[in-house]
Amino acid sequence: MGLAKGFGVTFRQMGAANRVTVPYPQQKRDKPERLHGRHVLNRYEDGMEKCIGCELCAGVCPAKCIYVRGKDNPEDHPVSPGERYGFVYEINYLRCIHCDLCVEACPTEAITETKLFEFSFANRQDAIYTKDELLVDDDGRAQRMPWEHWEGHEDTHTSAWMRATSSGGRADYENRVNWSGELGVGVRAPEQGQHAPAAPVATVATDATNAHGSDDHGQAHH
Amino acid sequence: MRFLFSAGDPLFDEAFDFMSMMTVVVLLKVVVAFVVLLVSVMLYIWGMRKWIADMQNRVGPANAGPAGVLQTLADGIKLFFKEQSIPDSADRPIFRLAPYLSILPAFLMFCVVPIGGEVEILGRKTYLQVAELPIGAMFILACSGIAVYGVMLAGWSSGSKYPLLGAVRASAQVLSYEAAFGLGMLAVLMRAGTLSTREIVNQQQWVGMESLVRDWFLLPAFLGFAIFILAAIAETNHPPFDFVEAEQELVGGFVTEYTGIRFAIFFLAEFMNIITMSAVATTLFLGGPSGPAIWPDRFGAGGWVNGTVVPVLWFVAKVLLLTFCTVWIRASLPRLRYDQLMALGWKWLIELAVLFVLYVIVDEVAQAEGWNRAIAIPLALVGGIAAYGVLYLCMPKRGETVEEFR
Amino acid sequence: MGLLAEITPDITANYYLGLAALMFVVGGVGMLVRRNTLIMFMCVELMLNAVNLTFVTFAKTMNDAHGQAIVFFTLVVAAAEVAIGLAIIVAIFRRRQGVTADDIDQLAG
Amino acid sequence: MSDTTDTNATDADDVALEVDAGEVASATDNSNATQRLRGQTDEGAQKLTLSEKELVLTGAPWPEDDLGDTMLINMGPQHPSTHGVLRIMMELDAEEVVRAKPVIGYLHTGMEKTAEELTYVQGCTNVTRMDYASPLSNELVFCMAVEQLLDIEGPERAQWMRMMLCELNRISSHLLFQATNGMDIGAVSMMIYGWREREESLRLLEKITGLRMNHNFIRVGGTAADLPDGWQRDTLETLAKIERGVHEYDELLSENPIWKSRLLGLGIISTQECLDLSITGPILRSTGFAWDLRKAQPYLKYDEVDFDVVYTTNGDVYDRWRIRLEEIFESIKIVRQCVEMMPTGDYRTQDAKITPPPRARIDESMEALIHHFKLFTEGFKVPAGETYAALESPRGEIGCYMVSDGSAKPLRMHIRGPSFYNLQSMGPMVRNALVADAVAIVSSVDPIMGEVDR
Amino acid sequence: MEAVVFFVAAAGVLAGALGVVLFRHPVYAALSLVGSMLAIAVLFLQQDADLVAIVQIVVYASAITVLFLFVIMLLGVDRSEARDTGHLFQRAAAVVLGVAVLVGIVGIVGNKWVAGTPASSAPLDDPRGGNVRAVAEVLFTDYIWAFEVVSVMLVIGVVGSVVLARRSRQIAAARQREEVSV
Amino acid sequence: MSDEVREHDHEGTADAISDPVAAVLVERFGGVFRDSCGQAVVYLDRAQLAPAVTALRDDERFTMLVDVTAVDHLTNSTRPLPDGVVGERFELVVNLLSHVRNHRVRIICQVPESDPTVASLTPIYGGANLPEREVYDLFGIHFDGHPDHTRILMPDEWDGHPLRKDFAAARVPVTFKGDPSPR
Repeated sequence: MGLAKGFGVTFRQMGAANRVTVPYPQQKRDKPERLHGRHVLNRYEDGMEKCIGCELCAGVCPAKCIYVRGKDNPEDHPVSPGERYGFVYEINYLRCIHCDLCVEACPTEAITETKLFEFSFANRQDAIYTKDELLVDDDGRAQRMPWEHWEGHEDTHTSAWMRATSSGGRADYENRVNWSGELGVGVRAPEQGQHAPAAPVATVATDATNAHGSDDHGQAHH
Repeated sequence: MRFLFSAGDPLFDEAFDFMSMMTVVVLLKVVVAFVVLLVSVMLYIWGMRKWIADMQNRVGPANAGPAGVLQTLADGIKLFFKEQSIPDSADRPIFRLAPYLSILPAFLMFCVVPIGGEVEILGRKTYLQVAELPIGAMFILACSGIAVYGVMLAGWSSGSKYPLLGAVRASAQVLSYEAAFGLGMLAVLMRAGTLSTREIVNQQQWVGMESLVRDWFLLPAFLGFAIFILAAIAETNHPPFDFVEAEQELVGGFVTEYTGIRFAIFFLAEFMNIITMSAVATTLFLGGPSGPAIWPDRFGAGGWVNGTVVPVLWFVAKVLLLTFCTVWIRASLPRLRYDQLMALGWKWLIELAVLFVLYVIVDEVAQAEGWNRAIAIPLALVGGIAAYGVLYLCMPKRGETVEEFR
Repeated sequence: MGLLAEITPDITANYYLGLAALMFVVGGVGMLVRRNTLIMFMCVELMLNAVNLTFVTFAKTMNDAHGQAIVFFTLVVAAAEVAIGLAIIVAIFRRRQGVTADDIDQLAG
Repeated sequence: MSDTTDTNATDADDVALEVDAGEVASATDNSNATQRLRGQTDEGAQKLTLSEKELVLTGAPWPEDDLGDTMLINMGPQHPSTHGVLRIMMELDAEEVVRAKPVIGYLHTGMEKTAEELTYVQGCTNVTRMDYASPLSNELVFCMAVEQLLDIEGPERAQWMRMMLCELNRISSHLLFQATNGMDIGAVSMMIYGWREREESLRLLEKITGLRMNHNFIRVGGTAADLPDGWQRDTLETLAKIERGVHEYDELLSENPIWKSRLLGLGIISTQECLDLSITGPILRSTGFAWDLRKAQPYLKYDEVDFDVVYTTNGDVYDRWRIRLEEIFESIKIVRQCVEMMPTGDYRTQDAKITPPPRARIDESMEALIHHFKLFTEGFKVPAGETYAALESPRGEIGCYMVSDGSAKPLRMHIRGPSFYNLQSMGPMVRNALVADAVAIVSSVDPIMGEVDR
Repeated sequence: MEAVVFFVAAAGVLAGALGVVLFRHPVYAALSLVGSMLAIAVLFLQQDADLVAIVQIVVYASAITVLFLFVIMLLGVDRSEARDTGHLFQRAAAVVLGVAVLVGIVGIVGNKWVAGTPASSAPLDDPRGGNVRAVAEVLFTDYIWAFEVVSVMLVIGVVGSVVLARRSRQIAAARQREEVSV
Repeated sequence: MSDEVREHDHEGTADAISDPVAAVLVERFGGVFRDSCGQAVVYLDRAQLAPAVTALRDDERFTMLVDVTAVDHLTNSTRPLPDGVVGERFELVVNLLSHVRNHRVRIICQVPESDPTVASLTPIYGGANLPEREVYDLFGIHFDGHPDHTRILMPDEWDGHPLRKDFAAARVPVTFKGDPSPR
């Protein structure tokens, strides 16, 4: 009897309705917004680079796969709006573990992660993405490397993880995203918050920042 | 003198002449059978993967050819061009020989299977069957026994331990199940009173629905069928009895050290065996090519369509049904343990088969002699079971100490 | 076909008997020469088969089924002999770690 | 449901004391069983104590002359069913295992050493890779240890989120076990089915954490991000799918005579042996000892949800399989309660030394910017001290022993991996089993080599 | 045609037989034995002994030789045996004796010593239909007692071999203890 | 555990020990008690380790040895220790659990660099087998009476003990295009 039940289970699966796999390269599943893929370096609406060469990302990277060198902006045609810009910016994807600490660390939202992960390097040099390759193109989209496989729309929502972590765990800041203008996207209104619908939507009063401002001083623990 | 094989074929009604169309017909049949078998293996592997994928909510092969039907061919081509490696500790001549030893019996066994009725090829009448032997059933038995050499020698000649374990398992498994296999067939042979496969098929001719119950040996030898199928699955090393390769236990068993086309040949042989065994089971129990004529008003009952084509279609349909069942079993059952397999073979299948053969004998003799079957058969079974009871009582029980031979 | 028939002799029973004799002798010599008990066993099988061949040959020449029936008995005896013989070899191997006939001389005192 | 399984809803202390009356008491009086057990393990160790060096020196791993009928065979490190890179040296008599010894270290990546090089901020990315089948337990135990040293407790919502994620992770880990266990026993479809449902749970985790595995989501003081929009619906849908799938496994295997004949009565271990060999988790529970840290020493909010500790009494492979199957249902129960009872509010401690400021504050407040920079360059300092945090991972008690010298990096971070200790059960369980049984037994231990070797 | 088949098969038989004797390696010897048996089966077929031929294959090729190979693999005696230098005399004597026997047999056969008259008590059937029935009738009438006795003997043989090859757990344990103490 | 006082590094003397098990250890084996993050820790002389663990098992119903590990305090020699404990380079840490009493206790032994030897706990709790091998492998602390005293994680021919502080962590250099020298 038990045997027959088992045969029934396998027989029941026959029929095309409940396939759980997809013929992969031709057909892809939708990727969740927060997926950690490869990075892009963003630019402001006016085309200026967001990276200021502060090396926070390189410092926090547990795999030590980011190499950044900052340099003073040339006076005549500055690369970034600040004083300095990322002169060299490289990520070695043979080392990157996609923990996204760099995204959380970046103070200017310069580095974010796309949902692209389908690399097929032919050599180790290709795995080292230089700044030219990481930087978004003139439309604000990630550049397509010859060894990457992705469809047209997979490079959108590059900032989901940055937005998800942007409130620093504070419910009041759930909806407040410091979303600086971005090439191809512009100054986006805060997108749908990352909080649960069950939670009351935090209305961010103008004085909310003041109310919590004192916290930022942070009492030393001991 | 007579030609060695194919004694019963109408092709040889005239005296055999080497320099005639007879030779061409024989060669043609051999080549066509081989090609058909190869193609059907290719399709079977594809179908198996599709079916099993469907049962597991997967897509299965999809890229090579329409719906992936050429996947097997693509795999074969890939394996053909792969490097052939031979381990240092291997016994080289035997290592090279083993794959071919395993594929030969699978094909030979197929030779005696009647696929259809009588046809005319090149002006010669002949059976749709490579060779019609007066002892076809024994020939099947012989081939299934010889099939173990490929596996066994492959495992031994690889010169490493997992393949050796696989080889030892293979030899014990085939030796054990050969008996059950033969006894399962015996019920049919008793009922049919002949060893010729053609004769067996002829006795299962379709004469209406009643022949499904009365003439096909499925029901008159039902236990034989069950035992035959189980033993055939064990002999072809098909899951859940695939101990010989048992990936989770023996890595790959006897094929662990094989690569490239030699590896492919082993699997070709294995799947060819499954098809051949399905064909043999069809022949023995399911009436081979027999089945109702299709649209006799239009095509006529014995015309070209219903005389030649439809029997082949019936045969193919029955083989397909059986192969589907093998796939279904593959998808549904976990693997037994090796000692459980041996216990199943020795403690259950052989005993049951002997009892069933006893029953068939008494039944047949009672029919022939006009005894009262209602008395004779129970008496015989009681006698048989009593004999087993005595044997069982003689066996040492668990916990009983037995003086050991030293 | 005609040419083939001309150059090849007509095969009489003597050919088979001669072959059987040769086979028997090869088996016998092997039995005496080899020291590996397993191979000695195989030589016994060779000799048995030589005898089988003569039985079948006589059955054919005399058109008598008895000759073939005897072969069955030979086969059964051979099977029983191999089963027992190999079991003995295994048992000996377990104790002595070798299957060379010369080593098995305990019965000789 | 088979009658071998029973659930127990009574208080954990009572359970422990109940069992105490029976088997545990014998622990104290040096009974014969204890002696026999030690004798066995020692004897097993004696013969197979050939170190790897000796093996290399002798050339072949098998000195054929001495050992007569037996054969030494290495199962692994490259073997389809040794779960990663476990190697088991087995002495076989025909196909019967005379003794077996696990040899490990093939996946040794020095994570405990690496932990000393990484700050507490980075630490989670390291520990999450140990038990890669249940990464969130690793992150949680690491964070709990650091939080004990910091003497902080995350906000309410964080606790509930952690609990929900850990239970989802337990589900995915047990589904992985169902898949691999099925595969090891030759039930090929079971493997695919297990994968099928595991994929659902991983997809949910991916939606929440951004990664399928090695999430780096549970952080010191809370979690990295809040739950995404629509998580309730997604979670409930996923749970329904998983529940349906697990019922299918039940139907496919529980009553299957082959499955039962393979697993029932195989690899039996007693409570006494388990306790003696420091074995925790489903193996311990399968012996009739209903010990679960979630009940016995509740952490997070496990004392506020309703669930049962699943235990069985036979201690065999079938029971261990069964326990993991039932635990999936229990976890589903917990996650459903989490969905219902999830509180609102902060999800990360608002200690500015530990949690980075809201991104919107960086442009507004100089202090926020400085905190942000300090946190991501040198991390936060943890007061000197040492602590041991423990919780119930899918495989048993996972513990983190953390020693801080007051700097931003741990002086010593040690993970007590349940798989590592559970491996010790292999020797007694595999003895006198067949090769195929050995595979099933190894599978029922469910070792994750990343955690064993660390 | 018959001659061609005969000479090819005879060559196979002799090659196999010589292989058994000459190959050092037991596995090769066993394989030669299979070859020899298959060739003999062909000769049986040649002489209208279909059933005997197939039974020959079933029993020898797929049972007896598999058993041989099984034992060879099980015992691991698949290395070549030591050269037996001490028995040169025995070898020479064996060969001489063999040749003498061969001459004797061939001489006797040549003299048609056994050329009796064909008995017609159980004539072989028409070759077209095979002779299964004739052989079976002889087996189950004239030789029925022999048949039964032989089958009992076979059962005894099987039981005996099981008893012989069986190794009790106690003995194994004792051996292990010896090992440990040594 | 949760209802106990959460206090850091609370040191106590034998008469002020809240933990009954620790009190026994302090009394019978001359240990020093310390409340570490609300957990009972007893510092013992290493010679007392095996007898103390035996006593815990036999008299105090401690059913399981949860963990054995070690710490190298080479770079942290000035750490605060309770009175009466002389800090050595290594600390051997043994975590024990009583399922019956639902109680944990931790024993810490100071092990000097000059003679890193401790009596093995494997004869008392079989579960100490693998972790002791691990401690031996990674710290070089020897366990007298261990049945299988071999390396476990590192290869047999490995020199040194990796978790010691003077054993430098290895790094696989990361290459970048903009910086030709491996970093």
